[in-house]
Amino acid sequence: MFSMDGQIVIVGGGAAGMESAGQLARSGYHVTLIEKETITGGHVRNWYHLFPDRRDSREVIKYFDDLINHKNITLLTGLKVEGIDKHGMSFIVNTNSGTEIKADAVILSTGFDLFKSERKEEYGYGIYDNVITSADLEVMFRKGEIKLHNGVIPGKIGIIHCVGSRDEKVGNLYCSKLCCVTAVKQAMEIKEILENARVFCFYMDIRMGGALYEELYRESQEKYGINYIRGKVSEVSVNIDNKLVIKAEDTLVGRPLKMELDMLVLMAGMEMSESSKSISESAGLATGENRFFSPADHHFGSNKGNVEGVFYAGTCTAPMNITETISHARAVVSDVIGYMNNGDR
Amino acid sequence: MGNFGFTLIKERHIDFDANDKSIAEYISDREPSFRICIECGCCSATCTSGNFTPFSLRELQILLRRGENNKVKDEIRKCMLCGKCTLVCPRGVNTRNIVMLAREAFQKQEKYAV
Amino acid sequence: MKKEGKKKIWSEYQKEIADDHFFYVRSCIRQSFFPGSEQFFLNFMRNVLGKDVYENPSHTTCTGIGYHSDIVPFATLMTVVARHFALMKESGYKNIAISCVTSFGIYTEIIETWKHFPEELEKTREYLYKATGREFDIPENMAHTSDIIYKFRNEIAALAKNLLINKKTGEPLNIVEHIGCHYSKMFPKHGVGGAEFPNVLGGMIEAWGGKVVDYPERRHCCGFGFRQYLVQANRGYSLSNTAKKFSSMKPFKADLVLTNCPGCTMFMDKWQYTIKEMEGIVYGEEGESIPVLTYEELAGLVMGYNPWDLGVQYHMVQSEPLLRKLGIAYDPDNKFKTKDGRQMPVPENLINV
Amino acid sequence: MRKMQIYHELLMQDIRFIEGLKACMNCGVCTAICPAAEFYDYDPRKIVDLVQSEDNDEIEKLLKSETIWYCGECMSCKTRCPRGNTPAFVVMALRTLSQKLGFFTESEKGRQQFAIKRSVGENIFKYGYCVASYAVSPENHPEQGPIWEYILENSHDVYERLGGQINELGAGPLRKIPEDAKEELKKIFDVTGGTDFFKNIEDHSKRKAEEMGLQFDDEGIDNEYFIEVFTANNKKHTH
Repeated sequence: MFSMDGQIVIVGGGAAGMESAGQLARSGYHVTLIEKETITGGHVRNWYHLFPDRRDSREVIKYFDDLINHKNITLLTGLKVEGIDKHGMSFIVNTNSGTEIKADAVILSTGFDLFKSERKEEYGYGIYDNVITSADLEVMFRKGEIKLHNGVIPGKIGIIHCVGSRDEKVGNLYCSKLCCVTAVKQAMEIKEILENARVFCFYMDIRMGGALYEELYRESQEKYGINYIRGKVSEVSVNIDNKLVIKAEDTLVGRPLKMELDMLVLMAGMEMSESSKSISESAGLATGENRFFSPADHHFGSNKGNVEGVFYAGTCTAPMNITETISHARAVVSDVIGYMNNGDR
Repeated sequence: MGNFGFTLIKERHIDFDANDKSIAEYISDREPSFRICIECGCCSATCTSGNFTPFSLRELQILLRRGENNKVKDEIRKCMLCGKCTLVCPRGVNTRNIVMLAREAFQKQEKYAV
Repeated sequence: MKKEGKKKIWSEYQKEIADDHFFYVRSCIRQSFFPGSEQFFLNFMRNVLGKDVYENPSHTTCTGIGYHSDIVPFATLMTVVARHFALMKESGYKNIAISCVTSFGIYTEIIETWKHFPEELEKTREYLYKATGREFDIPENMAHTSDIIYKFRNEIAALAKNLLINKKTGEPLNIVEHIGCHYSKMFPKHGVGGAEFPNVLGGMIEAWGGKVVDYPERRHCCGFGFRQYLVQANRGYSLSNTAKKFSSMKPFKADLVLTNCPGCTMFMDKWQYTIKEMEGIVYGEEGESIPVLTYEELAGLVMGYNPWDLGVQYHMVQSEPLLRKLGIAYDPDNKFKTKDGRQMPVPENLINV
Repeated sequence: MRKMQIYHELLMQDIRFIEGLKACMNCGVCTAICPAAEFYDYDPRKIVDLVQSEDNDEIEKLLKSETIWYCGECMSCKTRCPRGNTPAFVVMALRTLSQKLGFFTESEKGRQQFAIKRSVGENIFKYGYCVASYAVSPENHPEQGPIWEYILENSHDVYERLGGQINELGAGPLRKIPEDAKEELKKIFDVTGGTDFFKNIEDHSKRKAEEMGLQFDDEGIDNEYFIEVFTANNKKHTH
């Protein structure tokens, strides 16, 4: 029986890792939280405002920072977990520094990587100056200015949904779920900074599944005049004036459509993080067709791995928003406590 | 010029930037619900005119937004203004008023005169 | 535009191109309209590089144009191609060099089909044996002839007498490349540089001192469309697609259109003439049309071959404006002479004369 | 009573159809860049969507329609489809089926298959190539311009300088294809169904020519039906 003396290692100091660490610590468990970057916070730190309520991400970061500032938490940053070996009922967590950390239970909160948009070659990210990603746009929002590569203010901005999601060509058949609402949120924020800009979203389906998302979508049309065109952009090129020229089909009228844009924002999807691959291989953890960790059961065991004592929290199992990530991270706490207290397991 | 037995064909794509969006703006300024259409097709599904003809109010609204006015100006006269579309719209778009405003806007511009 | 991004893509599409011992198959369009190009290729490979390139006189059409105009069934096409593989096996070759982009696309499609549907491979073996008594192996290496010129582009650069530079201004020439849809759009990994930013011609242009011009309709089809050209009533399709490309290209002031596929070469050349006749529109500077050359013709010019031996005078759009920019001293009197120097009649109403 | 034909099942016998259509989500990337969609009233997305509906009556209409003949088989749609479909393969399977069932003669564009068979199809057996310079006549190809007429008038001298060996045996451009090679081509067509396919185009075209009251010869391109299908354009194909 480990009980409260046992060691719990949490891999990944983003939203899921920080939340589960904080909750376990408050329940009296000793937790080691390992983050590969020099600071915690993960992707949240790169975002400006969060949906649906447009909260400044810094508020969320502050909440997390306060949460993990706890005597029961040992925080190790700049340390990358390379593999996990199970010996009997305990684990050895191997890191890139050579340090081995013993654990009685491991929570993987290794998160996601943003899809590398240059892989959608036809959109020319990394080639055409004014093709940017949703993440690049958040950086501009934080600075409070949206400018083209040459410093000029863009007048016409396109947004492409499903970049790297629902796309066999890049091997991702799944929906990343958050890009649609990100597009809506970013479209509105563009209009807040650039009142006269015209914004066009190119979508296949608008998936507004979260709380208050559909309302946000409606608001974007009603108050901000955002235009939605149903058709996946097929290709992007540049003309002599360095304007982007996009081709799509306006599928609801059944005709090809051509449009010039000053700037194009790609809604990059979510992929299983590169850094979790070696962990998955070393510990024999199952992954799904979508390459994310495959939970033991989609209904009753969404926090459990196929290896006993390994648990999952957050987007290492599937795309999630921050609200869902926090809920998932709180749920893992209950599973881990159950595991730690159960002598014969 | 030479006769080759064939000729150049006009491009069929919607050239968004070349198109005149003034009709759409006219409607949008007077009937803001024009903007919140989600192109679901309830209007055209219930449409009396669309029942036995290819008339599609959903399509016409999109074409207006794209500035494909010449494709709309005659077609939109086929609406009988029965207003069923307005009753069924899940977003509460005043489609009937949009039709009337579109006709009004076309009438006001000489280049769209019938 | 950032070159680094393109380089990154190119690094991911580096196909393996054999170095020597090629079984060569001709293109019906290239040999009919640009025979000097095929001749250059063989000459360069055999006599300049000393490579072994074998042409079996018994090889035929791949029936690709018939297949893509839907009169030749897929099973027939596969078996005709299998016959070429059989000739290749019998002559002891394993690397195939294909002179036509549509053939190249078809060979690739067939081999991919055989991978996905092995029963089709077996059926093809049976058909071929039944029809001809021949047996075949799938080639170990398959290259379009432009792949091979690409592979040896630096050897050509080393022998260059005329770099792709405007002799008057010292600036690199603006060159538009047109890859041809069937080269890599179906199977990007089989094309140098992939489908979106192919580098097979771009690599030659840069190695020989020119500048590659990107333009919005760069990837668009030349408009051949098989049945859309073969039948007169449909040719508006073909013509209009070329017009679409050239209108998009015009502001970029290209000095030359370099093509990969023999069909595209023909259409981008001949349609400029037709559009000029029909509409009075030209796409080059100063009332001129833009010369369209095959990569072999361009390689020949770079290496200092006599342009008239390459056959550039047998296009509708004449190349003199380009030759002048390159500073190539050509002999106008030699242009329409026979192999043994006899003067031929001089054709009238050509473009850019 | 004629046995009911399930066209979707017939299409499934064509491996290009299996390869070309998995499941379409109507995103329109194919139509967006389709050269045919740019100039004809044509939308490859709609074709794929219709075929995927498996509506037999609608597929029959499609097989008899002008629509399936607009594609130029550039295959640009294959590069982009996020579901790994190839709309052009679907079209190719439809065209093959339309010809097998004799439906192709119901449309102006479909009837053109006869002209292609009589030109490209015959070239294959006559010359061993789909296209041969001597088969590209300036009368039927005015767009080839004065240079083409010139080349044909001076073909020996022109091709000789460029290394061609027009109509001679042995390796080289424009060479004569040996009779035994052409005989093998013919046998391949016999064995693989190519010959039957040609005959089927001929038979249905002959029937159609009679129906249309046009003169039809069993050979060549100098007959009313050929000229009709080669040149007819009812101008209803574009918008």
